[in-house]
Amino acid sequence: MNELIDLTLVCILLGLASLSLFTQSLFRAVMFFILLGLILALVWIRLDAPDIALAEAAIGAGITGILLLDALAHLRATSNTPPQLRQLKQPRFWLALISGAGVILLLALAISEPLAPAVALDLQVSENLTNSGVTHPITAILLNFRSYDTLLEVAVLVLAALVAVTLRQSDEHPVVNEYLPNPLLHACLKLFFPMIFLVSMYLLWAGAAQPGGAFQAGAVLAAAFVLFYLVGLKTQLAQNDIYLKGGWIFGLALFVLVGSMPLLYGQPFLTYPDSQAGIFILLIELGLTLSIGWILFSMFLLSQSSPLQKKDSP
Amino acid sequence: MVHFPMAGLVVFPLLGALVSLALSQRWRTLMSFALILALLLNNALLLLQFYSQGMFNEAMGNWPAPLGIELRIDGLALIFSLMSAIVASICALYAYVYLRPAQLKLFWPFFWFLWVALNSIWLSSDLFNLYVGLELLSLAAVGLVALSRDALSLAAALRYLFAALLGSIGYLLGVALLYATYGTLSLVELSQHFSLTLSSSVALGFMFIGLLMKTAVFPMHSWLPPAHGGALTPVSALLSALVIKASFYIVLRLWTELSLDSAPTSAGLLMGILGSAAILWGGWMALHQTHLKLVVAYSTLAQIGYFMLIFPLLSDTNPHASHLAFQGGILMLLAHALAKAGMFLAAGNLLFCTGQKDLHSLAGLSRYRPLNIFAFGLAGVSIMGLPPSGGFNGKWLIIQSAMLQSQWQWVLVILLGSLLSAAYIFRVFSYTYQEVEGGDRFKQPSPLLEWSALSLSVLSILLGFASMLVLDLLPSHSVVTQ
Amino acid sequence: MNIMSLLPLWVLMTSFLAAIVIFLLPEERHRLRSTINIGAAIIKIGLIILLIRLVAQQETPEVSLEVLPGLSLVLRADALAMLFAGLSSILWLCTTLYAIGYLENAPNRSRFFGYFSLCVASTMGISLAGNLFTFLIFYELLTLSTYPLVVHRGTPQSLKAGRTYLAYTLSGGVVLLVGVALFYAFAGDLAFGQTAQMAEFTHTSPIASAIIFLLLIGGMAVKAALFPFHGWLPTAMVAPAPVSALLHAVAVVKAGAFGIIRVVYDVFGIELAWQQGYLLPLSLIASFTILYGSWRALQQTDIKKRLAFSTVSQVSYIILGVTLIGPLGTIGGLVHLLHQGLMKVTLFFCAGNYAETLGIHKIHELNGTGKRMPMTSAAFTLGALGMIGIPPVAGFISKWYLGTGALAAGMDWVIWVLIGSSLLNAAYFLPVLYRIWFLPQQGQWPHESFTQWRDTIPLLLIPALITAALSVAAGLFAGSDLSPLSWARLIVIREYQP
Amino acid sequence: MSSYLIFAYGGVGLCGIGVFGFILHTHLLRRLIAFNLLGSGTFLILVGLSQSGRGEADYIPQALVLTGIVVAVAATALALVLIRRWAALTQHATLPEDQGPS
Repeated sequence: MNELIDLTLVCILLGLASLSLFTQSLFRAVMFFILLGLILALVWIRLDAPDIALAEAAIGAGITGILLLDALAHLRATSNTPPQLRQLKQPRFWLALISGAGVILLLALAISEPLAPAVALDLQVSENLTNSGVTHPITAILLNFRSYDTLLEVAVLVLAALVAVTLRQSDEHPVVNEYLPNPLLHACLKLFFPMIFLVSMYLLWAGAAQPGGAFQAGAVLAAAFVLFYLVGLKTQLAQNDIYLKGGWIFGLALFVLVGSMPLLYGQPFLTYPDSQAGIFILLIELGLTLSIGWILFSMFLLSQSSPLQKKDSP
Repeated sequence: MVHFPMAGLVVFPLLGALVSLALSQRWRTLMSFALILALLLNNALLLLQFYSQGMFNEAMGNWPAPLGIELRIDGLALIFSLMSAIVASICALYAYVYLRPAQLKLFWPFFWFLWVALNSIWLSSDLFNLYVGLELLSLAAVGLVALSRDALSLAAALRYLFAALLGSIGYLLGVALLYATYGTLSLVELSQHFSLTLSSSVALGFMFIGLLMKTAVFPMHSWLPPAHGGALTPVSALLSALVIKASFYIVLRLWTELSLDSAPTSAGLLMGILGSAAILWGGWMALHQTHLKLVVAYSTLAQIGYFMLIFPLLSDTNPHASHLAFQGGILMLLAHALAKAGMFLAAGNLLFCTGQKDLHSLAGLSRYRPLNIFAFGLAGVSIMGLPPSGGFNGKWLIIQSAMLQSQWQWVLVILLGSLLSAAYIFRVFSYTYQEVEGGDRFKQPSPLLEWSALSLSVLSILLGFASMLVLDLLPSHSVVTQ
Repeated sequence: MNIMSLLPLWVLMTSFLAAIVIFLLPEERHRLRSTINIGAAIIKIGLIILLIRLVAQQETPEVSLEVLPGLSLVLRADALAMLFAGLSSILWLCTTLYAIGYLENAPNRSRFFGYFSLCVASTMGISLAGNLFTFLIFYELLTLSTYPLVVHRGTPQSLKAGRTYLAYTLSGGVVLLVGVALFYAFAGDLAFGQTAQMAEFTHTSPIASAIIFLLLIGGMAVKAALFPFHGWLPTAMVAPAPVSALLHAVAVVKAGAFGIIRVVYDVFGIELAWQQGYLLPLSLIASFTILYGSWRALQQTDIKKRLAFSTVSQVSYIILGVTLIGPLGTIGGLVHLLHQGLMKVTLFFCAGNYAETLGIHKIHELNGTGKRMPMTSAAFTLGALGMIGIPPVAGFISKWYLGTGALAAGMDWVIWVLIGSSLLNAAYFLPVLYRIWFLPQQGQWPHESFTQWRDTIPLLLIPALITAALSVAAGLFAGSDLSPLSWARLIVIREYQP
Repeated sequence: MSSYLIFAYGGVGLCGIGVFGFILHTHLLRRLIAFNLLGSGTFLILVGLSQSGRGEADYIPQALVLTGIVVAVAATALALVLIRRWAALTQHATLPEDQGPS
């Protein structure tokens, strides 16, 4: 029975994937893609990975979807070439077909081999969990065992925001705050904001013991910021370069600082002091949540300021 | 403080990135150069540490591999770290003078993130950590390409981004398969359990395709010339000299650590054929460009081909010859980093002098801006592989290795490639030697620009005399081939 | 390691450092540049004299640096090295003086003298190289540093000549590289003079040895302008006269010829090369080149072109001498390396003087120049007579030894080659001399300058006179201990009686 | 067949479709979607396959996928910024070499 559900899920997954690539309308393609993200969240739950499910829903489907839709609105005016399934004679089609089929074939062959992992890393995780300062293994991995990965990953996020700011033209008019004029909505959202904020903080706090953590919390926070922006409150903060960039690097800076301190005491980089790991992890996660939320929000914000301008055409 | 020099390689550039984002213009510059000095010093300390205690590992967060991530300093990592320190410092100096203040402001953080990524890749011995490092590197590089913000560089950046993303995913697919098969991400531990089964071969295949795509190996190269040729000059230098080396470095690491030299020779042969095609195609295309920086960019394509020739020559049947190829490859990589950075900077100076991109506009420069032509020429000597230069020494070792293993086809390719490279470099020269009417109508680049280009070129020549200093850092061949 | 053993390095460095300083000097610092250049040349001659004295006392100062695993750069002063180094250092001084005069008021002098010195530095490296690897490095460096000199004028014609030059020399370089690489891969890291090991290798794998010989000689034959690789030499004549002098007399063709000497004597050893039958084909090619070059020279109407083909022919005398087994032939070949240099440089100086002073480039324009420029013409005459082989000029000595060497080696046919080429030499030089001295001037000179001087300006004249005097002296005092001939004898004694 | 393995095969399918779309499409936005599909497929293989080898949840690959998702989002966001800028400058959503003879 379970297998049937799984198989159905896989079929839906593949069907949505094909649809998102090959429907005529780009808008519908994006919609199918977002839908795919939600189905993926279900799949992750079936895979016993609630953390990923949460992240997939919030980040994978949520943020990516919003960004794609947002971009789509700006791309309307471009010469939109429909998907070219009809161009069967083109060498490109055959190249694509052969590559796609080749990938499937090779991967299928590879994963059909019986597995006998030589190293049982998951045992090591559970053995060392008590020394990690948190009880949720994924948080322990992300912020303690493999915190170095996470450090670099945050740098990747900052970089992405940086590119966005690079491409913002200096001569562009500042963001016009096109907030929603409805006063009722305004008021509701104002009420909503602290709640969303609380949810975000809860996710962060919960991450120490159960699914959740800085990234999911950051994504929720970003949503809060977006709402905040849409109701037109204090977005001047984001216009100021110092606050903008300060917000981005806050988490990273905190991380580097906390990580470098042990170097002074003759400990390796990113080592937490004995028995206080939990506190430091929470501290870092707090910083990361704020920064991630801010970065995702400013990606959204910065993209607002480069509308398609016909006069730029060559 | 024993942990310091190694962690410094990551911490200092990270600090640089933070500082360049947070501080005002004057402090940004000041702190950046202070941190560059610190990094150079840090590298020197690390070298001393390596001399005194040899290869060593360090567990991040005090969690030893395979649970945690271990960084490793061995000869190879050290060579690449030193190489990036030298090239990056000089490029930064160049950029400081060359770029407009608005560009410079954006340049610094990208530059620092690039350096973080490079160092993290040189040091890492964890497959997934390498993936994150690669992504960081690619995004920083894409950002740098987009720095000039015109349509041409945007297209180049997009092309580059898509190639890089596809490459990363290929790599990650391989990592996924390897983890599922062996249950570990640590390269050291993997090498103890590794055997060349079907799924491992598929995994490595995906990883190599991804990495070679990021290295722009023929025929996955088409993104490189516009990106490297169209970027701002100091960026071109960084990209060509360092960034493409990172993914190649991972290929080399995997190949040697997983003892693929005992794999069926067809894999090595395939790498060699791709390399040969790159050498000939890159050289041929460079010969037919009309835009100076594109000549240099295509020359990078051809040079990547030389690096690929290491693989068919690494074999466990003849350890001596195999080791010669390894040493030769490292020398070539290093010489190319120095020479290509020097060449791009010199080319940037020449373009600055004329204000035009066309090769014809170079006429008369040899008379009025001899120092820049000289810098270009010295770098050219190493690129052509003529003695005395690091490029020649590398080529020599590879040829020796091929001869000892009777793989004459690579000798032939190398020689043809050398003649092609001589043809495209001297073609540039012959334009500069033309005498034209009208006197000195060229702009004069600042001495700092001229000397930074020249210093890199001179280093690539000096490497021809100091190769042993580099090669002594590498393990003897019994260790390389295990 | 004492100071003396570093001497080979210093000999190299005098011109190398001079080159660097000259590159860094601003274009307009002409006087300082000339001073440095001449100073360096004089210091070098002094150092060479010191070295020659050391070598004469059976010492071989050596400097080495390991650049690759088991592979060293070695500079070693042996007797043969000093022959070539001595020639180059003397001619460097003369050519520099000449070039200063020749390029007065010309642009790009900084570049010119910089590469000029670099070129001489490479020549020094070639002569002092202690193994094939070192030789290869400086051999390629020579190619690189002469290219800017060949294209110096920047005209389409000279750029084209530069391309031709590169196409020949770089291809030759690649062939040489393969040869040297094969040598190291299979015969091992042998220094010059370790011919016993090479003999052993040749006996175990004769085919590999023959291929190596072929590649090494083939690579060097390009610079030595052996037929059919001589095409670049006449084309490169578009370069300024001092460059031609450098290419023909001092550096490039001599580097090729010297390389062939090294390969035959010090890599393989002449006995081995003879036994393996490597030498006969080489001597046939050399003989053919001698006759062919002379024949082509006869057909030229341009002075420098005629001289260029004359070089093609004359350099092959050296090669011919090398291939004649036995001390006499060897002496002939070695001594001709020097003699040809002195005589040919004289001829090129004079050709340059005619061009600069009177605008003469063609042979038929030379009529009556003997009256206008008597001293230049006298120098030219001495050089030409030497080339033909008329005593007492140095060329006679070379031909004498070559002839007797051929007889001693049992290759009597070589005599006919010598006679034939001497007749041809006479046929293309004597009419020129006749025009200079005995025909009246025809109309105006094409482009006369320096009218205030009786002949031409001293900076152009004196170097020509010095080299002319040296070529006569080398012939007249051949018996003295200081002559090139006695040094060649010394080398030969050491070669044949190890 | 365990459900872990089924989803690993699902990941294989996603990868194949992703590669097919990535190469076929010239429209940059569609390419980006294809890249994301490829990424999701890879994540599924990573977790599904590793867990099918063990028969239970393995937190290491799950943590890796979390990192991977964030990196993928960052890359996607960056790509979108570039695409939009490109479209604003040229009115095209394809690269010059893919724009055909028009």
